[in-house]
Amino acid sequence: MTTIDTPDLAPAGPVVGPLADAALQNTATQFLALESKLLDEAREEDWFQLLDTDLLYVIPIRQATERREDEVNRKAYRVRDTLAHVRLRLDRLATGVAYSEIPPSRTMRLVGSVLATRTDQEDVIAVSSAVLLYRQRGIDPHFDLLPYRRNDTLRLTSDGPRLLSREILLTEVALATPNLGLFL
Amino acid sequence: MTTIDTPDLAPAGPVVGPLADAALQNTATQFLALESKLLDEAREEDWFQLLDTDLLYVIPIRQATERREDEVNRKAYRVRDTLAHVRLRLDRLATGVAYSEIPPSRTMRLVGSVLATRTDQEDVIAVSSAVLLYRQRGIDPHFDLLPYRRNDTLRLTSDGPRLLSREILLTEVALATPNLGLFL
Amino acid sequence: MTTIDTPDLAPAGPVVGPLADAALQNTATQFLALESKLLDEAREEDWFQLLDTDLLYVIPIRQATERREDEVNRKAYRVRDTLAHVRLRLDRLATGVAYSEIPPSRTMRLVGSVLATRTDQEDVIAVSSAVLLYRQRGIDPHFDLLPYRRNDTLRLTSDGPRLLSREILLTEVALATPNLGLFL
Amino acid sequence: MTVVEPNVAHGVLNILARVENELARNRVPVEIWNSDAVFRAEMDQVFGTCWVFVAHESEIPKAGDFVQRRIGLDPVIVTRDGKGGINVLSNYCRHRGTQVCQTDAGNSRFFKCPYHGWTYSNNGDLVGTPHMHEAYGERMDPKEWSLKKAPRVDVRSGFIFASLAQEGPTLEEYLGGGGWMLDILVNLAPGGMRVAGPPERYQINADWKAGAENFSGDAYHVDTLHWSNEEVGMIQGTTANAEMMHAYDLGGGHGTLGFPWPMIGLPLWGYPPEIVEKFDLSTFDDAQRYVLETNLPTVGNIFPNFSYLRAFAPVTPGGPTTTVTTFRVWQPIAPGKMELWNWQFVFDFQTDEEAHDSYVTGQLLFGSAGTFEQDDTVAWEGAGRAAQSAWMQREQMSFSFDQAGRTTADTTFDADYHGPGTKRRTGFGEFNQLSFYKRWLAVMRGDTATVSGEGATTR
Amino acid sequence: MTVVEPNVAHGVLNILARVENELARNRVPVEIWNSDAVFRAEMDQVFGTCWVFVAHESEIPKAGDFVQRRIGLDPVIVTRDGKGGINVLSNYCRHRGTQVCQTDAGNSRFFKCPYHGWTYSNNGDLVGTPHMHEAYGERMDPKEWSLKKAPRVDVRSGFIFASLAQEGPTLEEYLGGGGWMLDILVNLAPGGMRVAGPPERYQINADWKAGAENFSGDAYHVDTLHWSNEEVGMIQGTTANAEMMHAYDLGGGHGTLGFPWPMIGLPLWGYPPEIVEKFDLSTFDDAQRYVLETNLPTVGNIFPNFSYLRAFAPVTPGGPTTTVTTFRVWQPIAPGKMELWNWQFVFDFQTDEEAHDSYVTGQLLFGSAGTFEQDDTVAWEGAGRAAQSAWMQREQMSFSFDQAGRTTADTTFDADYHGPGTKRRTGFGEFNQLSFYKRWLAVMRGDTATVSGEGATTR
Amino acid sequence: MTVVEPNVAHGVLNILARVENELARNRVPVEIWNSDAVFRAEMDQVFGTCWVFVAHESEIPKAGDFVQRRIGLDPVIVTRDGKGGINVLSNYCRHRGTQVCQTDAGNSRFFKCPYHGWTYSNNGDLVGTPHMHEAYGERMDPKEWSLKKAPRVDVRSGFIFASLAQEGPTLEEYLGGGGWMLDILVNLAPGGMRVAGPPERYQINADWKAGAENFSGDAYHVDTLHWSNEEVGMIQGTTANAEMMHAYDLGGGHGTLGFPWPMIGLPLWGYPPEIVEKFDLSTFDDAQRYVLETNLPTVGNIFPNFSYLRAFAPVTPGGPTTTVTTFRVWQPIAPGKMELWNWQFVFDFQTDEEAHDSYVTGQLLFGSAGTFEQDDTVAWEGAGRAAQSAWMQREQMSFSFDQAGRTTADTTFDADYHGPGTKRRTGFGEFNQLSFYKRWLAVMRGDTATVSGEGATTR
Ligand code: FES
Ligand code: FES
Ligand code: FES
Ligand SMILES: [Fe+3]
Ligand SMILES: [Fe+3]
Ligand SMILES: [Fe+3]
Repeated sequence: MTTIDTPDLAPAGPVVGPLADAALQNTATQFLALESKLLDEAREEDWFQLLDTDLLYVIPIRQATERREDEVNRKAYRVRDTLAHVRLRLDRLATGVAYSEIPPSRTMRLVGSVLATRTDQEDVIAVSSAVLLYRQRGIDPHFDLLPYRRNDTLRLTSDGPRLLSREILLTEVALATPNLGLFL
Repeated sequence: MTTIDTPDLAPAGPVVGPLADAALQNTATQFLALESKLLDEAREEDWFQLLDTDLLYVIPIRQATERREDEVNRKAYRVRDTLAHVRLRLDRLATGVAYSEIPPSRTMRLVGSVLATRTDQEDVIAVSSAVLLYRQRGIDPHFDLLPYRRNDTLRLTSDGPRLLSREILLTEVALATPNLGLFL
Repeated sequence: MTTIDTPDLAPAGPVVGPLADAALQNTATQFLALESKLLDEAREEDWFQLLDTDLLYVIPIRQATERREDEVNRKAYRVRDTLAHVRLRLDRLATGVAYSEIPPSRTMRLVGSVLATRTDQEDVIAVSSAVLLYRQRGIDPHFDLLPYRRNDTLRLTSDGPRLLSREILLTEVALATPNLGLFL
Repeated sequence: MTVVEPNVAHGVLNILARVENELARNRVPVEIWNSDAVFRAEMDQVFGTCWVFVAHESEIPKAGDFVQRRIGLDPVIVTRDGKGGINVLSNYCRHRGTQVCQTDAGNSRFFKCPYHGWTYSNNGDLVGTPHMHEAYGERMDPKEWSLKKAPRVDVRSGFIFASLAQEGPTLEEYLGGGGWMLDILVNLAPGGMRVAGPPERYQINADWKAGAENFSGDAYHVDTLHWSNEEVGMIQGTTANAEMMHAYDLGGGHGTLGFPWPMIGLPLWGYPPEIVEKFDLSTFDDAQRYVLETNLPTVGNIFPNFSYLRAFAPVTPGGPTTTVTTFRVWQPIAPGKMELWNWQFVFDFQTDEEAHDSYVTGQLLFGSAGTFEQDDTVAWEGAGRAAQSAWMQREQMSFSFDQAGRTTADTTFDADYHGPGTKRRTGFGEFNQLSFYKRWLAVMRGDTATVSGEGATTR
Repeated sequence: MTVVEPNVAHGVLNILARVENELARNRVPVEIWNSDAVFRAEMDQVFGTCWVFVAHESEIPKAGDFVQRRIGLDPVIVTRDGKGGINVLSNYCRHRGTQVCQTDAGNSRFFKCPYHGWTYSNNGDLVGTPHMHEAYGERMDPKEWSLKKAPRVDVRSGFIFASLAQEGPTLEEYLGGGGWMLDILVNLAPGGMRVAGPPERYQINADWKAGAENFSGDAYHVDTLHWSNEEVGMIQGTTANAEMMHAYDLGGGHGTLGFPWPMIGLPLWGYPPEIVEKFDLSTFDDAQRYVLETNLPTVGNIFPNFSYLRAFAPVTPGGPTTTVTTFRVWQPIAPGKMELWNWQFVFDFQTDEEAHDSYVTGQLLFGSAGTFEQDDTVAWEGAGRAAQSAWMQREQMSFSFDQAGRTTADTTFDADYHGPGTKRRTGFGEFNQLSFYKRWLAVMRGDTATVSGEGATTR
Repeated sequence: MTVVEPNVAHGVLNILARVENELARNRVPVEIWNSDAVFRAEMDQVFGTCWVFVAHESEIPKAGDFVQRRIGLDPVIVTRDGKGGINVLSNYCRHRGTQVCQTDAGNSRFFKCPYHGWTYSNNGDLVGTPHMHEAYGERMDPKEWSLKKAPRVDVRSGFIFASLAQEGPTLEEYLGGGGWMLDILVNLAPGGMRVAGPPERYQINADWKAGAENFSGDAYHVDTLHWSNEEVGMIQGTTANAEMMHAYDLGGGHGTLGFPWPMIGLPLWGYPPEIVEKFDLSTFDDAQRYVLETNLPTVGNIFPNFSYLRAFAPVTPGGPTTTVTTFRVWQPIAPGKMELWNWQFVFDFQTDEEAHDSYVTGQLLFGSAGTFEQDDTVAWEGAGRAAQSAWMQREQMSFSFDQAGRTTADTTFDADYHGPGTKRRTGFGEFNQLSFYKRWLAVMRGDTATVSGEGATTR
């Protein structure tokens, strides 16, 4: 039998890191928006300029498990890319014979639920976001949806923010698209 | 026969309440983003801390009618929860035998179209938002989509904003998911 | 054989116009959110007040082509509306016999990935956004999805921002909805 | 009933033969829960002949009021015409099929087709065709060219039913004991009950029969599937549920479970004095009064797909209590898929506040977000998935209703019960569920002559 | 035509028999608008034999240009080869079926399969296989192993048609009166017409025949379905539309409605002097000139699924006017579902500005957001939904084309008309629509010998 | 094998007859890659009889561990019970079909059905029913009412296979040469291999056979489809791939391509000394050693849908190298649609760091985002699309395996090879693919008596 006790309202601190102020939140929002625009416009080389040299880009594997905390195995990867891997992927795309993306998928990356928080490091912020990627490949008569959450860190440099790390948690256990020939 | 008269551009006032400034808008944006993150991460108890003790959470019933204003019957409810009801739902989920959400649905709440406005009360703001909730239950081979708009009010407290009221207007007349075993 | 050369990180300038500051970005965000709210609530006349008299609203035709830059033919239109055309459409909707939208489609416009940049003109900003429009018509048992990106310009007036131009790039080559009886 | 030719395809007849064999040993073959052929045959045999609930009178009180509903897969407009009559109209224009009504509810004297303007009265008659003279010479016959109408529409205690068959038993004959029991639930006071609001709808990946079977008599699932509610104080004593529930087999495939509310100190479902004093039980017969004093109807199904449930609960755990009444339709929408239409009902005389508590709490328990409902909606998915399994088909899997042959509960009929059908002094046994499927089999075969059904005749 | 064996399944033959019976009394049975079996048979009988429009020459002007289109459900690449020839190629590699073209349009001499690299010339020939010697010894025969090609491709006034049947009537024979009328629309000036832009595409929950039927002769819907346009000043006088439109039944299932533009002071569809002075009508025969002076082709369909429409409208209400020409394909994509492909056309000689006004205004009215188009796209949904109804199937519902037997308009043929087929002095009567379905029935039965059709023979 | 009656429908038998005819001339008819009837028959004939891979022992090391997998369309729970036994259980409750396991993996002694609480042990036995005495009198027989179990489960080198047929060849007999070759790949060291992580899954619009065929022997696609990898330095020398790969036809539909790793200076797949020193090759027979020294198994398929691939690559272009091993299941989910389940494997003895490099690089190449994998996933779509084409069906399209009859490579068997089946000294010829389809045809016809297959017998 439960009673309706109103719990002590803990300060926001424990729930999540210290919230960014409006200017910093704006930095994060604009960065994610710019990224999504560049990738949707097939401007991967421009996007590449927004990556930090220490980039780590990871898509862990998720399974349906009884508890949420067991779902994602952070030592199991769909993708685990450093900047060198990303460079490799872009180079391959540029060969003109990376057939899966000829023509490039028409995409729309809808980024929302953006939350920027400060971290221990003065020049690094953490940014959480939710994304729906809508994809139509080649002459496909259908479309594919890719829903995911991202946990990013951005490094604030004198040239603007750079993507330092990205963890992508796919909502679904099986991809409903034939491949991940796209950056998420 | 129509003529193209450019109507007098009324000030924004009549269309919607006074717009929040960037800082207040940011408060609203971060609050909604935080909420969506906590719920997607199955951290319902953390989310509960963000609710005001006077919470009213309502999902009215919508029908297809000739005029938009007749669609939503605000005396007809899918859900009408006070804080005590939310507490009850969390307690039930915590029993370990609330089978519909074992395992918890994998969800992605994409919040966008956020608009914060000031209200008559100094410490209360109104926040409108649009949400797409992507849900995959258990070992379902398919996914469910829940699209909705929300009209919220937030109380600004010294501990941060708290959800004071939420009205959820589902886009569809029939749910394309078997139940609302989730907070929207 | 590729080498992993970290390219010179060009300043953001070349990639996109100068980013708006938090206040200006907020102006854009709130404007797009307000628009989406008004249109979802079938308040087209209120929305009309947010349009600039010089409005140009264009949906070009997109095709699958080998290169992204050939996809969109900017001299090919699904829609090319001036303010007078929009006025015409609203007048027609108001006749009570524009059957396709009787009852009005239930819609949810989810706006995200908003990026505001400054332009050559002091009183004009450019705003890029991504949108998913969820639509359910009449007694349809199904729903339709319309994904698109928008390139807008807003004129900042003493009465608030006004939509000066909008280019809508649909993600898909064929509409998966029977008509565009909606503003995007 | 022979009004519809048994046009069930050969493959379906083979399945029905296996259903008959398996029912004889308290089993039901898996293939009936998700099969294109079975589903298609149900649209004809079940939903093309049976009396199907479409709306409650309180939803269309005024002339011109209408709601749009479905019979099987067919959209129908349920109208109150200018003479107060109720009509159940097909929503396809007779000219080229365009749907003349695109809303769920409204008020209109006419339905004008948007395509070429043929205009129908809300009793279905064709009353206008543009350019009538040039186009058609003389007026098109209003009846011959009316919207197709359900040939038979009737009302029981405010509940509107329609049958798409020209002939067959009357509604009263069809409902039989099911109607008699329904009356107990709703006719407690003058004016009966009314809807608390429009229906809420949600789509479940389960066959419509899963819900009908469950509400017909599944007392056995409550203390497992719904146990979480016991833990948080929304219900008590469910471990005794299957034992305390008594099963009424009302004939015609209709079944009800009756809970001994008086025995736990909650006579008349726990309605408080201020409600009870409005009740007038004088209209009930002796057998109904016996029911009211012993095992009151609590959950039940009227064949094929119309169910009800009455429960007593706190408005919040530990808070004040209320009694709720929900009706629902298990609306088929595809093989293995249904749309649940769920209404809360209150007594017509109840105050806004009383109605509000009952409504909100009814939804809290049995709405789409209901603390009971949630778990039912997904537990029912399995049968339809198993039905699609090549392996299970090779194994000729059948589901188990073996309690009927194995239960040690006293399953003799209650000799003090003199109402229609039979009453057993237990909720164990899965008897009502078997009666539901026996009736389904008979209806699917077009053999629906004996309306009152096996339940009633064994009384 | 006997080139395709009538491989329509038994169930379809029964349906076709009912179509024949119902057509005899001016009705069409509901089941043809949404049925897996009928749709599958259409893919063979209709789209496997008829001449189907695939592209306009102005879409592939240069060597190497190609666009990807569909015939029935099949993707085809329409190419301009190095010799200027036009080829209609199947988009499945002959090795393992991988699609060799993944774009809607482009320019290429070759289509190289990404899987193993078999390479086809843009005339379809297999011209390369990697490791040719080790893999295949000798060169694979370029013709034997070419991409499958439409065996017959031909052009009429710039419009490219293809037939997948090896034999049968020539394009000229097939088009018959339909081609003769098409010429009136587009051959007004040297160079004819060109596309104003690539096609726009939108998916409609309606059978492809709904659009074809409508454009064949539905004068009757305009002042109801499109009335809103009259109210806002985009069109005038639509209440007289059905009376003023004259119906040309051109044989072969092709039909056109002709509006008396001169009668309302808009000779030659209202084209302004600066356009008209570019026209050269000398190539037309007397009968064509009669058409141009009286009831000019305004909306029509070429069997099976290629339609056109020419209209006069203000570029904005009250603003300057323009004349627009839209062509469209009712592309089947599934039973009860089509994808509309819509092109705006302008005369080749028109200036950019003239073309722009015509293009934009054509889209304003008849694009996916068109103030007329919107309402058609959804009015057509009903037939397909009714076709799926078990109730309507039991009722053997047929749609009404009763105007043919009832109209009081003068339906005698215009004796002054000496062109192919017949011309009636009214738009009432639903005659063209019936001719469309009669032709459909004949084609579905494989009985397409008499190309010129019933319309032409009664001339 | 006669354990499953050949219940393939008439339409399928006609298709199979055409398959036989076409195979005789090195062709395969298009219709087998996307047909409801063929797919349904495969669920019975192929996935209802064959030994199907379900999991690796390293995925369920501890008592109580389980993973959920599929055989054909059926979800199965693969459990490690308290006695260490492995069980493959159907996931439908025997009472009413509710799924008793809703997770992909976990650890549990029991599976309790949420609906009414029937409780099954992790060996499948029914061990509890609530209110047992009242409901069922005596205990329900635990075996009779157990979850349906795969009647035969066996393990080869850690790989768990299950057969849904009661009878038939043992796993060892079934695998034959396929097992013998698998051993070479994984039994290089004590402890063999283990999964590097759980499977990743992605849904491809291609028939499951497209993947199986490709991995059986498609050496010919590499230097076209995957050429981009050569350009960016992830692989070298692929133009010689088809020539250097030798094709092992191992009988029973199993096939492998063997690459001459030693010849390019990378003996034992390029494993570095610190790995190789852990290898113990003493368990292999002479023929296996011959394989290890010449053309090592590099890519292969075990009939029906279990494939593997071992590759050597830099962890980034120009960086240090690693050897990766991927196993995958081409899981059918609908006609023309599969879900790819992809695991990376490492040797049990490998350090975390070694395993990490191999895992990450394996995914970089062959994960869903893999630089090779991406292109395969879409190249395979064409066959299923062509299969749905009415045009191609009318043309009786067949795909080409003509290399078998035309290649000029030396296709005589390697006389020095003394292992099971045969080995050809080339990757040209499409022989293994033909053997895969010959085996498929035999299995589809229920004629699976000769387990060792044509390949083995010609040795
Ligand atoms: S379809 Fe209704 S009037 Fe023509
Ligand atoms: S599939 Fe085209 S070359 Fe092999
Ligand atoms: S369905 Fe499993 S216990 Fe009833
Ligand atoms: Fe229940
Ligand atoms: Fe029209
Ligand atoms: Fe490959």
